[in-house]
Amino acid sequence: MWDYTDKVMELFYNPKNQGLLEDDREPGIAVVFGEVGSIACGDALRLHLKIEVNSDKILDSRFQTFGCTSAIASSSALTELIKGLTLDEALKVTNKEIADFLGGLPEAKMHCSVMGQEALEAAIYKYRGIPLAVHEEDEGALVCSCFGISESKIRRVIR
Amino acid sequence: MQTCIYLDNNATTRVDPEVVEAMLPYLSEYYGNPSSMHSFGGQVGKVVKQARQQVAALIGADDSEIIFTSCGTEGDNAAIRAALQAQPDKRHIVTTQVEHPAVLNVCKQLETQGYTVTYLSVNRQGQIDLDELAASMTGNTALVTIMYANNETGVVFPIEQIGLRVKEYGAIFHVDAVQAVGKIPLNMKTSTVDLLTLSGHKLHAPKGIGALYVRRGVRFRPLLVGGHQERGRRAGTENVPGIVALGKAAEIELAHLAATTNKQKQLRDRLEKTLLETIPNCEVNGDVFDGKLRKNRLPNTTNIGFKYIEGEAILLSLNQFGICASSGSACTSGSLEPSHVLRSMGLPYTTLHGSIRFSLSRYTTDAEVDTVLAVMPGIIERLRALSPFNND
Amino acid sequence: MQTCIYLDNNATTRVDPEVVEAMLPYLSEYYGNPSSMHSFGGQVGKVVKQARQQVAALIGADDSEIIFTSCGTEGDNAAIRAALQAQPDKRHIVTTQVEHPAVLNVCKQLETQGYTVTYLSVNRQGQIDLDELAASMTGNTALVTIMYANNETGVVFPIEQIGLRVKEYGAIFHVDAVQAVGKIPLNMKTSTVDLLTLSGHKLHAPKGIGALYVRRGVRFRPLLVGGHQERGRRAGTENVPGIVALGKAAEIELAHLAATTNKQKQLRDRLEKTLLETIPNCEVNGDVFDGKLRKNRLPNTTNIGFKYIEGEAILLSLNQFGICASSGSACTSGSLEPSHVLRSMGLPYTTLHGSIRFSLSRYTTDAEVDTVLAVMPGIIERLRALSPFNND
Ligand SMILES: Cc1ncc(COP(=O)(O)O)c(C=O)c1O
Ligand SMILES: Cc1ncc(COP(=O)(O)O)c(C=O)c1O
Ligand code: FES
Ligand code: FES
Repeated sequence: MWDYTDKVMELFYNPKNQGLLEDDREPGIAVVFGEVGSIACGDALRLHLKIEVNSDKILDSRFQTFGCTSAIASSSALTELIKGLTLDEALKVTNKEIADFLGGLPEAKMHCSVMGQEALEAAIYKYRGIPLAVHEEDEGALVCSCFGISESKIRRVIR
Repeated sequence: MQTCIYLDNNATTRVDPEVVEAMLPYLSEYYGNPSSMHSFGGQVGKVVKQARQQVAALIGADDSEIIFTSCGTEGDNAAIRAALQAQPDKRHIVTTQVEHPAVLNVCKQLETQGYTVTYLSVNRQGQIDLDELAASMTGNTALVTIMYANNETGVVFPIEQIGLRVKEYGAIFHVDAVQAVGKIPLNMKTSTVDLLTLSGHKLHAPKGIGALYVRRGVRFRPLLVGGHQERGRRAGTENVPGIVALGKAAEIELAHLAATTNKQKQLRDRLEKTLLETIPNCEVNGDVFDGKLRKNRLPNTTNIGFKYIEGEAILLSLNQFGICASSGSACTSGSLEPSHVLRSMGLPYTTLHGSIRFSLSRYTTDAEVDTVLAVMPGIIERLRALSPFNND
Repeated sequence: MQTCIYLDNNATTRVDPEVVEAMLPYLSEYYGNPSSMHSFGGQVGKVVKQARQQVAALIGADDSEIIFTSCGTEGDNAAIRAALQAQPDKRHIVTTQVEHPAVLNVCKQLETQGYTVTYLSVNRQGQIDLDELAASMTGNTALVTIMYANNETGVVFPIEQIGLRVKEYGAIFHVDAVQAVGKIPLNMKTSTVDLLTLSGHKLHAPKGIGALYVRRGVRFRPLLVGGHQERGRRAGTENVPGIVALGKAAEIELAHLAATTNKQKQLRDRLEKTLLETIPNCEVNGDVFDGKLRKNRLPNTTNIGFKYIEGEAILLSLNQFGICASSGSACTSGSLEPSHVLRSMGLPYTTLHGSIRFSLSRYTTDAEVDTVLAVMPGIIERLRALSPFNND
């Protein structure tokens, strides 16, 4: 049984900013999304941003998450944290800040918050036209090695 | 106190109040050691004997064939080690990819100790292939260890058909029947099984007690070595209250087996059928063929895959309504990996991560099933609305 | 119901009623599996954690150093196997001739598997010789396994002095403290012990639960392999009621250790002294020097040899008066061999067969001791009158 904080539970049961952002082609406004993970990995996040082009500010943000309780809560937390920030400021948001916003995450679940950071990076890089650096396959701390599942591409970004 | 609609009976069960009552005197007045030389201890020896008969009766065995253990895991470990020690020259083991970790991890360890292990595959229905079994057997095969019924899907293996092939090769046949005992009738007298594991807390006895059936004539070496308890086959002061409890639980299961099983099956079928009807994009994992459910499943278990969403999120949502279910087995539920059983069945990724097991007991009521049926569609809909894959 | 004056507390103890009360909810309402992913199971995980702290506190350990087992025998078996697996190159074990079968028979088995075992002798007082220990150690010594206190005589070994020598040789030090825990204060923080076994039913918890202390940093491999319970160090669904009970019993023992121990010692001393005074031709076995009793004994145990008569006959006579005592240990009491402990001490044949152990508990009363003192002289006299050796 995971020991989730009340904040995690609250954002899981009543997530803020779920869904997607339509691009209304408003002048001076850009809408992009970034994606990480896949259904094969067992977790995935699509993060949508509405950006004010002149100021580089994030006006709004929405998420769609396939994943566990903490992935959903982390995604929701991230959208809250980055609203109003400039893109450069948002890029500095760490997964630790996401976890702190949630009042902490169980150690084995810290990686669920990394996904948010990565999706944000993906969205901003896409907006800026920068190719995304390929992430090393990070083995991380194995939680269970008994079935030797290392051949699968399950993401293991821990802490 | 926090109660719940408990549909996680393959993880553990409620102890029958009659069982608690039966064991209580042995937690208080009758605390003697059955091996003691005084009649205060000796009187306790008698109830241990009675409990042994009760457990034997449930599986159609002789009471001399029953060894009390502390849990299913101990039974599995002891059986596998004993079978290998009895035939030190043979170095090959056959098992399946979908065993419980209590068998699978022992086999993994044995591979590092010079044993070769064949892990039989299962098909999309969770069933093994008897031809693959036959092809894997050699004169070097010491042991075939295959579960009676799978804890995650409830799929039942054709144990006696397997046993016939095992006997052709003179191997020892161990069956992990932890999920089968008390749910389907067993009769060791007419069986090919040599060693059979059961665990109390899966059949309304408490945790901390189990039993291992060892067919008369099968050589046995103890896993726990020490005093002469259990006729030298399991050392350690007897867990008298646990033994009495297991005996009583066995007696109750035997008396009600047919009736409770039928009722559970009806409830399970209704739960399963209605979920499939009211929720789009979901399917039963295990024992389905050409879209039709077949008959090789435990009466109390259903494992359903809900596409595009993740199991833990479903479990926590159910938890909010006081409903207890599970994904994977309890001992793997802390891990982040998808179930090895469902993976071995080749489930597509879309459902692999979103599969939930409901396991009923004789305490499950119609009203409880109704509650689950009432809340599940909303839970699935809400989580799917959050998912990026739903509309792909 | 048959009750008795129970002076066989080294065989097993009465479960404290508070302990039964503490465990009962986990036999009824709170039956969840602590590894489950719902809060009904999760709440049970919390009490397991608390019990672990309680057990750790009793022996001055950290709760991460406690593994729950099913009994003392399992703890001994697991500790010995783990210590050897951690050092596969070393093939020598040091133990004593007076260990419990749970250690002795494992060592015997290991001798057939390529290990050399030194069985340290004991003197007439039941004590080992530290020089013999030192002389037996080599760089090849993987494990020293020595009991804290002997179950038959109550003789306490100088564990920390032994430990210093063990550490000089870089061996692992396992201590079977089944008879010591709850009877004498232990503190693992300032100890040389690496692995320490305890058993619930010897300290007023029920049968079927025990614990193994594993010092942080000591490599450990599980004996029972399977799921991830006990952080991968002991597979099998947790015996939650048993664990809660052991925790509560540990808490109670810790709170009352000094007081109850003193009281038991007084009663034991009175029993012993008066028996020696009122019955001719008898003597205390263990920890006696030049006719004087020394201080290296458990406070609750006395083992007395009555010349010219046979133990079983004494026990049966006592049984007639509702008094429970024992000769040898419970788990060997079915056998006809005289105790291996007393034989190792070199007792003369005249007393070897006529030795009786009285072991007290905090439930033992003055009145009970009075009864024993009242009936013993008559019993011994009657049996001696029947004996052909009496007048030799
Ligand atoms: C010194 C000693 N070690 C080990 C044991 C075995 O403990 P258990 O009966 O709980 O397996 C006992 C008691 O039987 C004992 O007295
Ligand atoms: C099929 C199967 N085998 C073995 C076990 C292990 O039993 P226990 O938890 O009693 O050790 C379980 C349950 O956990 C099981 O479902
Ligand atoms: S998103 Fe995979 S475990 Fe949390
Ligand atoms: S055995 Fe690996 S998760 Fe339980």
